[in-house]
Amino acid sequence: MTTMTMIEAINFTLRKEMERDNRIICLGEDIGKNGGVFRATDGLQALFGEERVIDTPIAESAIVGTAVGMATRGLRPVAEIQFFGFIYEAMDQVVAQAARLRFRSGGTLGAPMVVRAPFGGGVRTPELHSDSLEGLFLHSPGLKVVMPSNAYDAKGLLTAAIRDNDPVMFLEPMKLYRAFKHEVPEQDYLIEIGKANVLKEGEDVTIITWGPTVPLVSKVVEQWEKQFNASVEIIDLRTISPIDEETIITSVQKTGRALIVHEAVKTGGPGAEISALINEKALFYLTAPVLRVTGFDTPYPVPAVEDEWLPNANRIIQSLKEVLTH
Amino acid sequence: MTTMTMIEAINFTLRKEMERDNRIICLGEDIGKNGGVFRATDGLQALFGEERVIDTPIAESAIVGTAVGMATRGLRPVAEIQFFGFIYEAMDQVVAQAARLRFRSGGTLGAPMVVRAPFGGGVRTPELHSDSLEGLFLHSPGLKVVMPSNAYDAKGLLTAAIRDNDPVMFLEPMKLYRAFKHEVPEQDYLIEIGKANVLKEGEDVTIITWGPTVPLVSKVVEQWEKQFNASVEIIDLRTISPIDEETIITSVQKTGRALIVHEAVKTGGPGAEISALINEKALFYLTAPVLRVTGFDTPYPVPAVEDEWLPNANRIIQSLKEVLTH
Amino acid sequence: MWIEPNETTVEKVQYLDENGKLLGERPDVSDDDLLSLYKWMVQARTFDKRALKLQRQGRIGTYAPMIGQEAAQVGSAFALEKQDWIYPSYRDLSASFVHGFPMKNFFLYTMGHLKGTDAEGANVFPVQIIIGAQCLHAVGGGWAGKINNENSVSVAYIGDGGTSEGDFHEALNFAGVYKLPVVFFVQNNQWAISVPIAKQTASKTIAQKAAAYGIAGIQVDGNDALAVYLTMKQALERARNGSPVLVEAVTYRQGPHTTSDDPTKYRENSELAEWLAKDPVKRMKAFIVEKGIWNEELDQQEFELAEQKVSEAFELALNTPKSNAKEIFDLVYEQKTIQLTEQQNSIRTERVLK
Amino acid sequence: MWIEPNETTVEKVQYLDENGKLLGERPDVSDDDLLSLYKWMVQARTFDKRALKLQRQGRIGTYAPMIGQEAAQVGSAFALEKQDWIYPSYRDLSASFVHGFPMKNFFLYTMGHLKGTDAEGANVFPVQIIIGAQCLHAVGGGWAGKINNENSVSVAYIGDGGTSEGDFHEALNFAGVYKLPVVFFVQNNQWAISVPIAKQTASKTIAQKAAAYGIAGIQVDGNDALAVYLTMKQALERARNGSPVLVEAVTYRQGPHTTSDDPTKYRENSELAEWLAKDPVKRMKAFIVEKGIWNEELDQQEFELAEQKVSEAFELALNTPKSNAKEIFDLVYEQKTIQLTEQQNSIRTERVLK
Ligand SMILES: Cc1ncc(C[n+]2csc(CCOP(=O)(O)OP(=O)(O)O)c2C)c(N)n1
Ligand SMILES: Cc1ncc(C[n+]2csc(CCOP(=O)(O)OP(=O)(O)O)c2C)c(N)n1
Ligand SMILES: [Mg+2]
Ligand SMILES: [Mg+2]
Repeated sequence: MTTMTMIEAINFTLRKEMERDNRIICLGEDIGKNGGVFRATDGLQALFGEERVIDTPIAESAIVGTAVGMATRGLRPVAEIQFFGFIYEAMDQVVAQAARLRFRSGGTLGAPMVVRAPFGGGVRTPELHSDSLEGLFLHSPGLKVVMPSNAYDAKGLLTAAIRDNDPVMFLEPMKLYRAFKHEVPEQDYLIEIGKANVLKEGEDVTIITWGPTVPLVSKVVEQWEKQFNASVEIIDLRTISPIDEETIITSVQKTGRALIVHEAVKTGGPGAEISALINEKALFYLTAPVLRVTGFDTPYPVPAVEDEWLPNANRIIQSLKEVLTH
Repeated sequence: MTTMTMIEAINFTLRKEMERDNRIICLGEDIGKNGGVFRATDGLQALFGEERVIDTPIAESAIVGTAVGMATRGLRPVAEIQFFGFIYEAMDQVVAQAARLRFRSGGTLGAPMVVRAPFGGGVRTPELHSDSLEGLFLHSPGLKVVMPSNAYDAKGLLTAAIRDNDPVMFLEPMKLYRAFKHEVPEQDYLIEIGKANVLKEGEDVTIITWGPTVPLVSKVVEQWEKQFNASVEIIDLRTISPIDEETIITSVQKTGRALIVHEAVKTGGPGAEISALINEKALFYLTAPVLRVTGFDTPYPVPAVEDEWLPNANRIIQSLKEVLTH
Repeated sequence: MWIEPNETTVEKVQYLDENGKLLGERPDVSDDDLLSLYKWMVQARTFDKRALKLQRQGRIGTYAPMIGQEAAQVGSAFALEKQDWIYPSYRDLSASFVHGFPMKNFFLYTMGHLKGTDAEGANVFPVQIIIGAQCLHAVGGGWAGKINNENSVSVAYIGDGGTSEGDFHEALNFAGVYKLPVVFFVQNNQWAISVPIAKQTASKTIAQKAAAYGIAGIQVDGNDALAVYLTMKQALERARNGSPVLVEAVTYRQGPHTTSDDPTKYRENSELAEWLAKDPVKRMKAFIVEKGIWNEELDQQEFELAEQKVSEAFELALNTPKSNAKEIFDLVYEQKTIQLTEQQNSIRTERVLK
Repeated sequence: MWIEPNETTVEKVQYLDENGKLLGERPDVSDDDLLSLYKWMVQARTFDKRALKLQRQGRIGTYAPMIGQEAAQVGSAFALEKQDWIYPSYRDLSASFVHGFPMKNFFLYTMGHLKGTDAEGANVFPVQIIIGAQCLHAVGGGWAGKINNENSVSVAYIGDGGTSEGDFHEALNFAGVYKLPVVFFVQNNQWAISVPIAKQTASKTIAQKAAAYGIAGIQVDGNDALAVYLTMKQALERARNGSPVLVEAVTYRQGPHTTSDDPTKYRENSELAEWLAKDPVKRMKAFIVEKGIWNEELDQQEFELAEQKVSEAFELALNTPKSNAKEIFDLVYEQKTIQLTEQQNSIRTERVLK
């Protein structure tokens, strides 16, 4: 088996899938010769030509809208939005067009397409490059939203996303692109969309997290589990929409305590939905309030203060303590 | 005192405010001679001229973006989005520009502006005219989101929105435009943004709702309270962002039961945040799971089935029963 | 040096004058095609009148009449090949009918039925409500057609008001850069609800907007079916050869914007009167009558036939079982999520209390 | 009849040739102004070099160099009146400096400070990261200026790539319809990150895009400070009189897109070499030296002075207390919500564990 960084795994997967299925087209800003600003599509244009790896003008609505059009006419586009914060420009095409196409065509058309985008904090970017906006799409029926936390998941989830017959948002935590190497099988495998991954089993509290905060949570738990004298279960959600209710509820019914960690701002975010679900389906198992460690309810801030803004170790430890001692 | 429909109250308020403060400018599609597709701005252009009541080309991003520019240079724009479902086209200008301007200018600029838009179900509209999208803006820091459920509130909230120094989304339930008349004082009054209204006190369960579902909930409660032999507290949220935590928590601490009713789709919606808040701050007062009666997790459907899709009386009664008998 | 506003000269293509008299040379169109063009226009007008009546009777929902725009819609769609695709807006019914969209399903659409956009195999995209969005779908569709060597052109139908949207711009720009087989067909019917074209853009014509994208543009008399048809033929040929084009059909919305609209609030009756004199159906009829291939009797028969087809379509729509709320959960994803299954199961079939 | 692609003739305005020789007549610009233009360009280049160095040393964050575009930025901003507003993108530093934005604060910006966009009273909007969005703010700002009789023009700065965004289109269209005092100043530096202008639009020039909006357009040699300055004077006058305009300054991004970019991945060195020969700073210097109002010694002094100003600005930035996380909660609304107060209070000041 080879080891890869997450960005290598994404690049490898795109290549493999494009080799397998020539209906797959990549399009986006600077993805051709330049190979994408993070090199996710490095080398693909040289391999597959300018017809299949398309540098687009700067127009996000057009990137997604064009992909919708392609998807309905026999192609399987993989669109890149250079940074996820620019998705606002394409909001109608993502949420009102791609997501609703199956519905509005009475089931006669579908939009098998993927929208990839890097996002996430801690990388000292200019504004609107780091925002975690998965919550907006969780609230938008017709989309699937997935987010890998490591290279292995990136390959399995991206493969599944590309082969899915519905539009999938594939969100790539920038901070993890080159942070770790993992073993990644070269052969074909899929990670099922809609299924969470119980990263670590535990008895006393469930931490639900995804994407960029997964390694952080793992590290904190590793370092603090003993000191807290508690056994922690960690769920890597992998798919934000549809949420894997079963895994979450089963776990919380066992542990009776839950902590949700995400980078998106707190209010109205995905953590709210998870907490509400737990309330709905496991209320009487709870021995402590479900807490959320998240980005604060401000715009994503400037680099000077982002480490304090993000759900960092201090904040996770603090909330874990609260949940456990309630 | 005069009685007015909600649309009359909105029209009246716009006129009064424009008379009071000549920095107020209205802009939007068909708001001039035509007076808006619902007549919200009827007569205003004749009164205030084409310079202050502006018919724009069809470009929602431009309507909001232009308003942002105006707001930073001494005007107080009130922009109309013809139907709220078209806000996706203006998402960047609303969420990334207007909402963040104070923040990104280091506090040197603000965007005192209102975005008005009709929305809501039961009116047999074409697609994307009925969608309840307040949840997207609840998750977007820097905005305020208000929603009146009657003519009196419409005037007080719109006045407050126009005078607020931050961008406010003022969402108008179409179904209620002409459904009822209420007493509306002609003189100046404000309803504070961020404060919910306890419509009816009760002891056994709290129903939290807003906008189009308020009259429905009131009616259901009126008809069924006796049969359930329970006393129901009804909170009309009035402001979706920022949420009035205090009113909600105080009520639930008293009743121990909560039901949330909204037209927005369930998953990741505003009801999730309210449930999560209750979980966080009043968990041990709860004697039943917090339930949500909402739009289903599908695109807003075609007219033939919208009555079943919407949180209707049957569904509210059913869930109320569940909450009460738990 | 300054390029002054509106310095481009734009010459409108016209074959028939307002009375249906041929201007200049006889174009190379067979009598059969002339008659078909006219018959489709009769069908369009008949459908429109009936739909208006049904709406007034409360039997169908909001309706956006196409009266006055029959030449633009029929003329353009009649020029298409079967493998071409159209991407219509809410008003482009007759273009859709000409290209094979079943009238019955449009009735279903106005009745709020889930199958109201089903083209039953015709290459007609679901009608677009969001102004401008369809232009991008046409670009993507055209692109796919090019990659898949379908020899197929994609036609985006849009109104004058729609040209103000960002999506319109982005679509034309993409098509220009990648030389895609796309025709942008703009029906400039002078109004976008209550906003006249002069308040929509300072550009003297819509055709000249092509200059911004390095593509060809043309303006055509949109009430002259012959001119529209022949221009569209050329436009399609250019597009088929990889040169996207912008066509502006100058026409007029004789009716209200939709059945919810009251045009007397914002426009003068005199303007309508002027345009009624240029009515496209009347004009085409005069031409074929003058040509000796049509007469009053045939005309009456044709209108009756058209009525009959509309009645049949409406009957079929009426007899189609109403959409059921349970169905919607199956239309969100290819495979239903557990959340949707749970919600589907929760739906009761009893009458909804309001 | 067909308007063929790119049939508009566009003539580029130029005053100086590549060697700084005057082409044609002597323009009416005072020696003082000529020297000021040059000195600002020196300041710009000096700032740019230092910023690059500081970025390489890890003392400031990502930086988008403006080298090669000094004439376009300085020439355009130097033509402004104090009451005019500019709406810059991330690369328009020297335009901002000329219009009064403090260099110190731009250093703060690159250091991720909350006050990095504070113009301290100069009419400079916070730099825009979202391509195209600033065009609409300029339109709204210009509109307010018109309504308030400020006699003020709003200038939107945008790149060639930015012209592809929907917001660009919507902005020009609004300005055209309502005759707003706005100048859209496009620096066509040939590249949008790795995408050359030919892949950005099929339009031969950006200036000709004005035709789509019924406004005037003009193309100017963007490496010729004199041409930019004089053209911008005209543009501002037109705009001040209620005729919005589009100016295309043809220039070149000599450096990488930003310090994170590696242009050798996508462009030829030979292209850069060609454009280095047209360098705007060199060209202006040759002109004023030839004119006898400048010499090597003055030049050296000027560069030293510029260095000194940059050093001072950087020192001031360094000595500005770092932004504190607690501050952000006060910048979201005029009045803090209870949620924000609670969150602000929850912030601990201890070192962040990672
Ligand atoms: C994005 C969006 N904005 C606004 C509307 C509301 N609206 C529906 S039709 C219309 C006017 C369209 O005018 P035009 O493009 O000229 O087409 P016409 O109706 O004249 O055929 C408007 C503003 C919409 N449907 N979508
Ligand atoms: C809406 C949006 N899309 C994409 C980007 C990413 N991006 C930043 S700069 C840039 C290129 C801009 O090119 P151009 O407009 O020519 O300006 P230049 O950088 O050459 O000055 C891109 C694609 C962005 N910041 N915003
Ligand atoms: Mg129109
Ligand atoms: Mg550029």
